[in-house]
Amino acid sequence: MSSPPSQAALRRLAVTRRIIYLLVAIAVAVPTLSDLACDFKPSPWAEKVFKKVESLKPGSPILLSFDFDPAAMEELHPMGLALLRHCFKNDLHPILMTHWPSGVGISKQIIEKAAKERGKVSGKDYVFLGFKPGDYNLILNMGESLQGAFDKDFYKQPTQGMPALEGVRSLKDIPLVIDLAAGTAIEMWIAYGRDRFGFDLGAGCTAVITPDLYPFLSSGQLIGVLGGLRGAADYETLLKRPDRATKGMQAQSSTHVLIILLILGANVHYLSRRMGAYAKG
Amino acid sequence: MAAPQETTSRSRRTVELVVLAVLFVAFAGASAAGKRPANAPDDWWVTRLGVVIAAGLTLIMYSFLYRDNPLFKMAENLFVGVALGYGVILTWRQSLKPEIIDPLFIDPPHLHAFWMELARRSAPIVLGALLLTRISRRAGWLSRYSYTLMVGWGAGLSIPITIHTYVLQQLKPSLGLVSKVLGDAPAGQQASFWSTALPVLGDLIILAGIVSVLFYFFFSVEHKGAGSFVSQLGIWFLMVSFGASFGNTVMGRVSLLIGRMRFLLHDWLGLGP
Amino acid sequence: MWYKLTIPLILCFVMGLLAFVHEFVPHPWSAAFREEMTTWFRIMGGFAMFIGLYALLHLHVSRIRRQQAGWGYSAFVFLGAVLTIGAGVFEEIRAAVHDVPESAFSPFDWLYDYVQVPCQATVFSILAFFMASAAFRTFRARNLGAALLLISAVVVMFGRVPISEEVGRLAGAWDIFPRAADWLMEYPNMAVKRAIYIGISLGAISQSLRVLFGIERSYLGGGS
Amino acid sequence: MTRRGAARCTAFALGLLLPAAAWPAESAPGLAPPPASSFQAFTHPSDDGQTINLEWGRSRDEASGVYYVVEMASNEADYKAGRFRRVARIPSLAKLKSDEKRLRNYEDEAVNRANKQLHYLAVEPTTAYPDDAKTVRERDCYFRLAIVGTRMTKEKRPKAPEPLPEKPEAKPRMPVLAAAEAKSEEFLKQLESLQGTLTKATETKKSLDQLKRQLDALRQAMAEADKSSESLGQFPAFLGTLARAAEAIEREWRPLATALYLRLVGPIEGQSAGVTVVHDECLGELRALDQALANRGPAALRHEAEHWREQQAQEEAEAKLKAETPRKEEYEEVEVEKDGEPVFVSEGGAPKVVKARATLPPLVRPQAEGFRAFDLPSDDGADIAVEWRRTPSENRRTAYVVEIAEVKDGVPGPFEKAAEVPSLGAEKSDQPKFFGFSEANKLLHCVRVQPAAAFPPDALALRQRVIEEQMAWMPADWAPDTDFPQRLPPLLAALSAYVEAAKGICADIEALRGGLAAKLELADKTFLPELAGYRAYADRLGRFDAHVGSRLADALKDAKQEASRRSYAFRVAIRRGEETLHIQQDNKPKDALAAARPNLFKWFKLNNLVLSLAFCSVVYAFIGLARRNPNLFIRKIAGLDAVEEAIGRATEMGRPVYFVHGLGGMGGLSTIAAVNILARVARRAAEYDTRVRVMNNDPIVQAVSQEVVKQSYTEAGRPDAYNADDVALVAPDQFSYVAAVGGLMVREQPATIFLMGYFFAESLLLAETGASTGAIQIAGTDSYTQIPFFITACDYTLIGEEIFAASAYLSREPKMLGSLRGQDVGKAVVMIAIVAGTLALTLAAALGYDWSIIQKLFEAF
Repeated sequence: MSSPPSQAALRRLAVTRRIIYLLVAIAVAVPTLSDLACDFKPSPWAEKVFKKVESLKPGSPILLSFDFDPAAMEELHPMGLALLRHCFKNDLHPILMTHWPSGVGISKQIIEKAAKERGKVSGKDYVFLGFKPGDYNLILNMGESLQGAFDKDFYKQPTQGMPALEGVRSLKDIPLVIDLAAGTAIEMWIAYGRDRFGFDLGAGCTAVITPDLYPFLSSGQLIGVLGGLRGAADYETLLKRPDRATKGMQAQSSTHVLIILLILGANVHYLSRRMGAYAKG
Repeated sequence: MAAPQETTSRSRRTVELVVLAVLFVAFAGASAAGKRPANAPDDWWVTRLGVVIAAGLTLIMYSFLYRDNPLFKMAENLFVGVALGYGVILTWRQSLKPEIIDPLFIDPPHLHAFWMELARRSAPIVLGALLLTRISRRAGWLSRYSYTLMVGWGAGLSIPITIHTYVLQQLKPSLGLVSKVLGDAPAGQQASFWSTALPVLGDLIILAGIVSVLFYFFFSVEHKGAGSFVSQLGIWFLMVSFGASFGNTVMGRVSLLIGRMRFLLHDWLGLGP
Repeated sequence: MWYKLTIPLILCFVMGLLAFVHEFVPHPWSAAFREEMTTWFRIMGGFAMFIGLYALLHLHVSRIRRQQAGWGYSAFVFLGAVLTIGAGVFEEIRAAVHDVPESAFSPFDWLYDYVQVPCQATVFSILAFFMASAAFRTFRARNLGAALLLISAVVVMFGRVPISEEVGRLAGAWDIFPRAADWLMEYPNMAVKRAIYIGISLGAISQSLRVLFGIERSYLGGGS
Repeated sequence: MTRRGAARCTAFALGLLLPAAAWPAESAPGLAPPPASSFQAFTHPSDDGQTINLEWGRSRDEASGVYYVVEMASNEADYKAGRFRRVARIPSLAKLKSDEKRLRNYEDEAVNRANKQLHYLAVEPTTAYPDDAKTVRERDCYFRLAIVGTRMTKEKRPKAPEPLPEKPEAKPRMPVLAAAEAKSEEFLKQLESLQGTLTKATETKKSLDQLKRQLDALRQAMAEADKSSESLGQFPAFLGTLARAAEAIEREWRPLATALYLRLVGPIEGQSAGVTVVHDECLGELRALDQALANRGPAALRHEAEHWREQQAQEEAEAKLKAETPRKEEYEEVEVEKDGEPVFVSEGGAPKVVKARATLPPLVRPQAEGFRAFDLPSDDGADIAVEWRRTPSENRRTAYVVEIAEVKDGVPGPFEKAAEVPSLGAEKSDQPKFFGFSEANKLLHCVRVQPAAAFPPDALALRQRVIEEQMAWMPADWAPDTDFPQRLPPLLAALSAYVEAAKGICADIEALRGGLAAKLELADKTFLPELAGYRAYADRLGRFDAHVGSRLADALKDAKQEASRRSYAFRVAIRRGEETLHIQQDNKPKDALAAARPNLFKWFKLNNLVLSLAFCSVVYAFIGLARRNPNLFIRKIAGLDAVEEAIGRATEMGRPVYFVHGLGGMGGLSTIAAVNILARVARRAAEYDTRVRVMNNDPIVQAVSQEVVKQSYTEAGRPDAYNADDVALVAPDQFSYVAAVGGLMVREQPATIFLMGYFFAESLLLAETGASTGAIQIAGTDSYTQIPFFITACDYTLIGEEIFAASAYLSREPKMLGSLRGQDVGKAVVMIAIVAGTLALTLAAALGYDWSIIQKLFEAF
């Protein structure tokens, strides 16, 4: 271990740090301002989700659970928007809910934006159930009776006999559920929802938790996953409707390259120093 | 992270204040520059004001990059407060009102229905109220009656469900690992050599990974001899997977930054495509 | 005291046992039982959330009262909370008095959209900067493990962004990097995560067991 | 060991040994046809008489580029003349006879094994020779088989035109007008439907009034009759009838009236609500329009409108042009397969030809024994399972029909069709969840029937009953208000005026403006108050209806359960076209009786139950054991040795040791573990006389830490050296915590930093600052997302469960120690299961056996 550095050294470090901050800012800002198009092949897991949604017949219900808050918005907002656009494009009946009180606002924004684009009507073409506490208890409850768990939707309309919920009495009647989550909600949906009531479960999540989902992908408990902003961009590409996420990919590339260069440079220097130390003995 | 040199001389302070003032002026100017689009709704300015304030808060949050500062602390606490208020109101709107007020006092068309509802809901309402006693120090023990019920339910339920989801469901594919490839490879697939060998290789890697990592977290035997090798293998696997998580974490954070940058440049300043 | 500790623990055990058993019983009773219980806990959930919110408020109150370091900032927590709750209550009343058109301006949503959202969304984006600087200053291949970690990190980071395909084209195989990244995720990473899940789940089960048998009592708060 | 097996095993072995590069590319196949003896044609014993089956042995040169070609001659003349038609060209690796479900012979494994070595193809002469489809089925058909190789050649061909870019969703509308138009249309619709309902209402009212008039007339008559009877004292019989009639009508009138109103007012309520909403939206649009006009003035706006119309026309024209004009041909290089020379299966020099004739086998009645109906095990008592044996004559054009009848005192009533299943599916073995994996199930068909679905309870009657029940609870003042319909006409007038207004909307912009404004005003005066009145009235009815709805749901549920408890009779028949044959017993269709019962155990969850109980008892036992013997062996954690040396280093350098807690509260396991480790650290530090500073962000954790540190100092015999300020509450929230701790680190430059507990995003920042001060860092957390940063920035990291192990190792707390041991047993079992299971299954697969039961033990339903 090296002996602790002097104040001067620390000051130098502080300066280098600010230079790096500047570099990052540039690496993000420049591509954001420029409008370079970038093409890429959607990842297979995203394609699986898309195909699944595509395979649903018009008018069939699809449950979307937006279990995230503004902290994860920048990643999951585009994803949710793309998903809902897809649902409305194929005239599915999305049923939107959230387990997070702080997620209600975003969910509302997203679904109302998507619905406005296609002139879809709440209660007729889609349902926004809003938020209820209870986490896995809520899921189990919906598994017994959806109208029992949410007797009114977010706009205070009774869900009993709502046209958009035609033939949906519980989770058992829903072919596909997609959970957009920033936390452990996906595992909750797998354990308490998918494994008991047998619907297909797709996931969209922040990049941070994407790697944790692969066991479920390989065991078939998840049909597919959209990982982070890239996942959203993949979906937009599949939907042929590029938007925020796709535009973000350039900045993503440049910043990643910058960080990679930083890591490599620093380590090369570090290793060479260590080699030198060995050489001296 | 806060800059090391917390020891800030007076002169430095004044410099910072000046810079701050300049920045503020710049900010105000930039915000004022946003022009009113034609045929905008008459509550346009409300939105615009919102965007300006949001931009200001965003910039204040970023000021943490320079150093932890009062403005940052204010903004942080402010949004904690707003989030809290939001939670309170939503819990009322979406949970307590529809679960307690409406079904008891609004919906029932006649008295009998009211009594039936009361009978159905009194128990959870009472238990819920008991939860509130947790606030008090003396009556706090009452809340245990509710807590133990909830926790007990959760615990009892979670045992078989965990076995189902995390043990059985995960074990089954792991058992079929190599044989799945060899066994009933549908005719037409098993032609080329590599189309068999590579998946088999991959499966073996998975197998080694699972076992070695499990063994690394196995504390009842000393990791000696072969054991030490296996646990070493486990560490390596762990590291590779942590690397994957690492890369994804970076990716996620960068995405957030991109989003905010878009907000600042497009929505606030109206720059770019 | 027996009614303060013993009975609650017994309740916990009985409830847990019922929950466990009903998982294995197909009879309609068990479904009815589950529906009843989940409804209960859904309703109780509302109160539970209030407890959580109260705890947070209480923390700041005490901080102000004790005048701890930076107690002044806690005032802003209250400012935010009061503003938002006020707005919410105002809207409740407005809705009660006369029916409001969808397009009406909602201060409650405004506070959410333009205060909570930007702050919360920004907080973690700051980390992007820190990651970059840490990448340069501290992420070292100190040993084989760390080296492996960094390598796979770089592979994933590069493989998941479009530019890797451009570079791949130059190299001849356009999808080599994405595929490398996917392979890392689907083979070694998957294996490790599966093992970790199995380990964690065993831990969770034994935790539940301890709770059921009253060996673990840390969750019992509120006066002793 | 079969050929395939051998191939796989070598592939398997080589896959381990050889690196990718070293393996040579495959050589092109030289073609040897399959053995002539094995090539034969036959009509399927149990088919629909449409197909002739060909089968032949596998050639040794099968590969991805190689194909089998089957040629056919439809009559002897053609055959003699050698006029063969190519009817199939299938890849040589196509499905084998063993893959053909309907050819499976469940009794005899050996046959199935043999089938793995045979190719199989079903040819339909009628489709091969559509020209003489009628006659070809009566004649013999002649077949010959060849194997043919292919080579890849490059070829130019026109590129497929890429699809036109899809149009933007929002269909082009003039911005200003669009919304207003849309609204007004919707508005129209709503109003019209409301009108419809209201007219219905008036009709209902008529019938009611009539009823009422009748009643009054009767009363009249009775009164008069009374009078007359006083005077005359006769017609008692007549009076009696009158009285009874009066009662009858009285009885009917009330429930009838209420029922009518329920049907009536609910819709009115809903629709009128909708109307008000739209009305508000119209107001909004009007405002927007005003705004627009104010901004640009009508003239400008009209101009804009025209301009916009032109634009639309132009765009459409362009789109049309684009769609019509053929894109210029683009060519691309594609690889196409070219067939080589076919090598025929030959016998004595000449290609071997086999002949067969498609014959229609008789439809065979499924056999009576083995046919039974029984309650579906481990279910909630909604289903009955009907099972019967597979029939030799079943094929893809036959189906099974299951019929059900209610049984009244032992005698089955009329039968109804409960299910019809294709006879190649619906095997009992398809539902292992309920019937297990037994081989015998493959010989049986099984269908699940829900009696409650076949004989659903009468919902309408139930509803009527519920309404009457609930009416009984309604307060006395709850009489349907009879002058309600009188208030209809004015409303209708207002509405029609309104509809007219709405119709006039889109004529022209000013008209739109003026008209909308005026009509809205009118409506606000006349129509809205009316509507308000109705909604107030309808509100209670609405709630009543909702209540009835929920009650009805319960009632239906009960009725269903009750229905499925009754006993039912079942019949099964096989059907081909019109021809239907029931399972018979002494020449009558055989009935199988059964009733559904709710069961008490889900047998398919047995493995889950066993595992749960086993694991729990192990853990419990070990906790008990640990109570009695607290020094159960746990291996030493590498990180812990580092603790010692790190503190030693701090002592040499005379710098403090930092112990940084995560953000977790005292409830969290990892925080508890962190405290246990803190005890050890403080102890050592006290012995070496080194200063320890503990960073907290949670008051409770701080309190606990103070206790622990103090105690350790006393244990070390130096209580005097303990300083409570060293265990400080640095800052409450995440980021200020980071900032403060970071600042301290930079100022005091500790020699050693411990980061223990549950961390969030702050981990990166703390670790980074720590490293930049050159301190030795030892981290430990179970938050896996943060571990990477610790590993790259710290010298030692306790990964995940290690931190619990470490704390158990130090604290020797029975419950942690015991659980740890229990979990280790669990892990051991899992490891063994995985390794052993995989080995066994692999071996089985290689040798061609089916040991999949090992895997099925872990099936999770």
